[in-house]
Amino acid sequence: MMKGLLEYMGTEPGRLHFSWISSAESTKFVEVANTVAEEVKALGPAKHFIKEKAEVA
Amino acid sequence: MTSVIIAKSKLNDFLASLKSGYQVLGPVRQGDMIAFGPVNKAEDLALPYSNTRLSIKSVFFPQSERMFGYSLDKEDADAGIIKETPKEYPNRVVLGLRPCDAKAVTLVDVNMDNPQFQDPWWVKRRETTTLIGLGCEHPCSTCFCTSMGSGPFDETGLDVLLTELPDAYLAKSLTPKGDQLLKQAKGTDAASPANEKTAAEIKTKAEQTLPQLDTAKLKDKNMMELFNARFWERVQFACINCGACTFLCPTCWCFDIQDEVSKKAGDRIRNWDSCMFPLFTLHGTGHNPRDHKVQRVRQRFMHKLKYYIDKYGDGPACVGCGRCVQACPVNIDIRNVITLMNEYQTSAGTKA
Amino acid sequence: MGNPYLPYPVRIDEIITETEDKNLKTFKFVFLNPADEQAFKYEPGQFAELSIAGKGEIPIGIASSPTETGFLKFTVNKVGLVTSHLHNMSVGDVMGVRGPLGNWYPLKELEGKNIVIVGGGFAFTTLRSTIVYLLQPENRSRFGDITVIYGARTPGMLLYKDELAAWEQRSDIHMHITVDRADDPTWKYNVGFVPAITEQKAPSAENAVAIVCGPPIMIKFTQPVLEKVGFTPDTIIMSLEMRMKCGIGICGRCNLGTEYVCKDGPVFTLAQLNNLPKEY
Amino acid sequence: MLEYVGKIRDIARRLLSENKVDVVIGFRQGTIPMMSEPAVVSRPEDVDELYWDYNCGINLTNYLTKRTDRIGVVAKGCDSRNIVTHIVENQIKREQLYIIGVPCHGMIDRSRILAALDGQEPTAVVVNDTEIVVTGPGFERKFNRQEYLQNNCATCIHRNPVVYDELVAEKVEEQKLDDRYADVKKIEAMSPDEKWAFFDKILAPCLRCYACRNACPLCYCPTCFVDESRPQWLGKSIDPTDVRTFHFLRAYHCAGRCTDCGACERACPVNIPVRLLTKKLNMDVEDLYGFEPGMVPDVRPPLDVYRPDDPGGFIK
Repeated sequence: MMKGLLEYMGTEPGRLHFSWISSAESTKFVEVANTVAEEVKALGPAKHFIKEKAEVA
Repeated sequence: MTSVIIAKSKLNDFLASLKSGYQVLGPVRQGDMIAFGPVNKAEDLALPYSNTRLSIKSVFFPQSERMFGYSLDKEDADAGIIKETPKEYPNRVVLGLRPCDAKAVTLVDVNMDNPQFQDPWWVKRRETTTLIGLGCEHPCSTCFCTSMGSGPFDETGLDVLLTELPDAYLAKSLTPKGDQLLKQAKGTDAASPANEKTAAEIKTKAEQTLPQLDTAKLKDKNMMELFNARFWERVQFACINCGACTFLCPTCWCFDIQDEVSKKAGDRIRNWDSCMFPLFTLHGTGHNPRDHKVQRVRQRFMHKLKYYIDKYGDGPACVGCGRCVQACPVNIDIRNVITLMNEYQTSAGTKA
Repeated sequence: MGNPYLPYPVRIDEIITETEDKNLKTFKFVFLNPADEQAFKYEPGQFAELSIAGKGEIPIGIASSPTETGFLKFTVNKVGLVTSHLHNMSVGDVMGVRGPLGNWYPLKELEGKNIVIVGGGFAFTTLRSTIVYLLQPENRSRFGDITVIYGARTPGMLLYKDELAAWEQRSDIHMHITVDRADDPTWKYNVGFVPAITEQKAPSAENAVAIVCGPPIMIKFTQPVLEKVGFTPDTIIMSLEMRMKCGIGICGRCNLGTEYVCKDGPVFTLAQLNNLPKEY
Repeated sequence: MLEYVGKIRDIARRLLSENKVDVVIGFRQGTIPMMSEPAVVSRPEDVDELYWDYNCGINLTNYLTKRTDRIGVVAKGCDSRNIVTHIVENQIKREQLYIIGVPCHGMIDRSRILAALDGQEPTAVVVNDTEIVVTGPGFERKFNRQEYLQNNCATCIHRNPVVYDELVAEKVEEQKLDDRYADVKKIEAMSPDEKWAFFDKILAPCLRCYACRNACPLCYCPTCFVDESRPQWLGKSIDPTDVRTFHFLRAYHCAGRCTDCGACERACPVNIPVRLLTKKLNMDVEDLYGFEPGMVPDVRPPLDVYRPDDPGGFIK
């Protein structure tokens, strides 16, 4: 639901991932981490929900 | 002081000449609302209009404003030292604000620019801004300016007052600043006595449409008895303690100061705050002197309608613009509260 | 025109842990620019905003006395965001001080009178400033008797223990130090709450003024005792605490009716407070 | 709905004089057109203050939170669902309440009517079966009632109270609607950049007055996340990232609890359609959990409980 709302507001799908990995599932962890990294890299640097300096007067 | 005529057909000439010396702001359309924004040509102005949703105050006192900046980089010799943020203060004109807003600015001046302390940002912006007001030929039904010491053609705080005539605006300068502006402006013609007469009639007619609320007795009430009055319980019930009334109010000036850090640098920022919020008075210890809604609602009205009057011998700190009446989500109507306060029987005397 | 929101840069020169719970520390600051010290002219009872870049500001009573030069002292209780950060700072760190702010104890007008100082807990800070000021040789002669009643929860929670001990030895000041309870068998002073000790010692109200500063509960119970021994509302002087931001009467949050605690206070007589909303 | 006024007053008078309740919470007639004021009465002789019309869009459940007395409360369909939510979340006890149920015809949308009048000012607004008749100095305008209902009322399928002790009138017919989420789907069809720009635009006027939050009966936390200082979750300025974070999290805290009563949107002083966020979540809750908040007592909201069969398609 949170992912849904974030994407609804304009965050790119692929920016946020959820996974359930047991501490014993080392291969799964590597796989998921690689997939996440690839997908996020493909999207390029994030431009949303990043605040460098408050945009105020 | 001079009066000139600006023909509606020459409004663009007038604006063009203003733009050579000033940034021009005025009521412009922003979505469903009218707000103060940059004006480049006459067509940008959302005229005729009743009033802007938000008051003039943000022109002098932005909702969020960077006060200071600092470095937190340990390598930096000045790390931790708080420094002024450089700011520009171009000459500006606000064209077409309503007289109640200008009156409100003078009421806030008393707080921001007092003999002991001067708020530098407010003072600087006040100095570099010229206010050209537009009289209200058709006040709203929620307006009660004439009851609050202002009026649809009130000149207080304005440098120039415009009165809309059928094909022109009669512009009357009220201060040396306004005088200078009109002298340098193009698109103006001499005003005739007939123009002045028409304007005077429009003014009288507009004033007659406004309701009269009695506020005369407020200053003689005993502050503590008014504070302890039972009617506050009834007034406060509906309040949801949002900040709509205070943020839209032209005379509400309260603010909060916050530090924000990003990486190795930070800013000290001030933001509008509201006496409606519990956090406004919450002590670090958890104690809150205004913990209950009734205390916060009472504070807002007492501040405007009693404390201000007693403290400065002026006021009330309300100009009757009606914004809070229009915007309160639960219809708490300051006009009723004024009457409750004004009619409440207290023993004589403000202070014992 | 100076910017009244801009703090003076200062360096932390010394940090003293005052109490056994380590929640109270005294910070000694020196100004980075000597000219700022000249500009910072203050009176006992005034406060300043301690200003930490990245965290914010916090109003704290000035614990040093104007008769002490070259530094400012503040005793700070660890409560919120800013004070917790301050407690973690070290000697040599740079921060800001903004002030002096507010009014002060009207000591000039009290010359020739007997002074009764009643304090509790960590609110003793501006009272310390006052005592040091009064005991200064050229000032001492201008005042009558000086009586101090100061209490804390336990002996270990008393502030300025060395100074208290020194004042105890003097004949020109009557010290009544008390604690709520003392497990320490060597404790040689009073045991009991401040209001009770005040009643017991019953300082004379004759030609006297009481300066009271402490937690609300202490003030609540001390006030009737003082009135019982003859102090009138205009001879009881109190200092208030409030949430503050600007410290100069502009930001609007600390008012009691018409009065801003930061600018018109924090020092009020009980007579004044009796005519203001009790929103403190 | 003016015919409800007499009935509400009769019931309130009876409850108060028979000492069945300590207070009755309802609405008082507004001081300006298309507004009304939540009000409380505690004496039978004051019940004539109570009123009901097409402008009672504020949710009265907001006034029940943590009260300890016995309360008669006037409740339309959505209010009654929030009462259920309040009972489930332990904010009030059913035994304390005497619910005066109001079958609702939908509230009229003040902000859209004012926008349509474009600066003309209404001095009187009369609503009949099909039309909203607005009069002001020198003008009369008629609006189609169905078209100018509050957006949430136009898509409402629970106009009748779901829980009540007494109804002020016969139940109204519930609306049969094909698609209640057309506005949400329109946004979903946009590209990420379009979505981002769309929300930038609608959130731009936000003042952070928190009227949306405070008008909401779900927002009863003693300290809201925006007011926390340790840790401070977000900045307090009107920086667009902070504003968006506030709206995102406010909406998310209502997920699975929101009855789409529309009080938030009605309360906004700068006309932000904040319901576009909560409505998306309502749609998802319906799709994923088949749940509608506030319909059944004793069922906790879906995000408040874990079930083995909870949808997990998003987990890799």
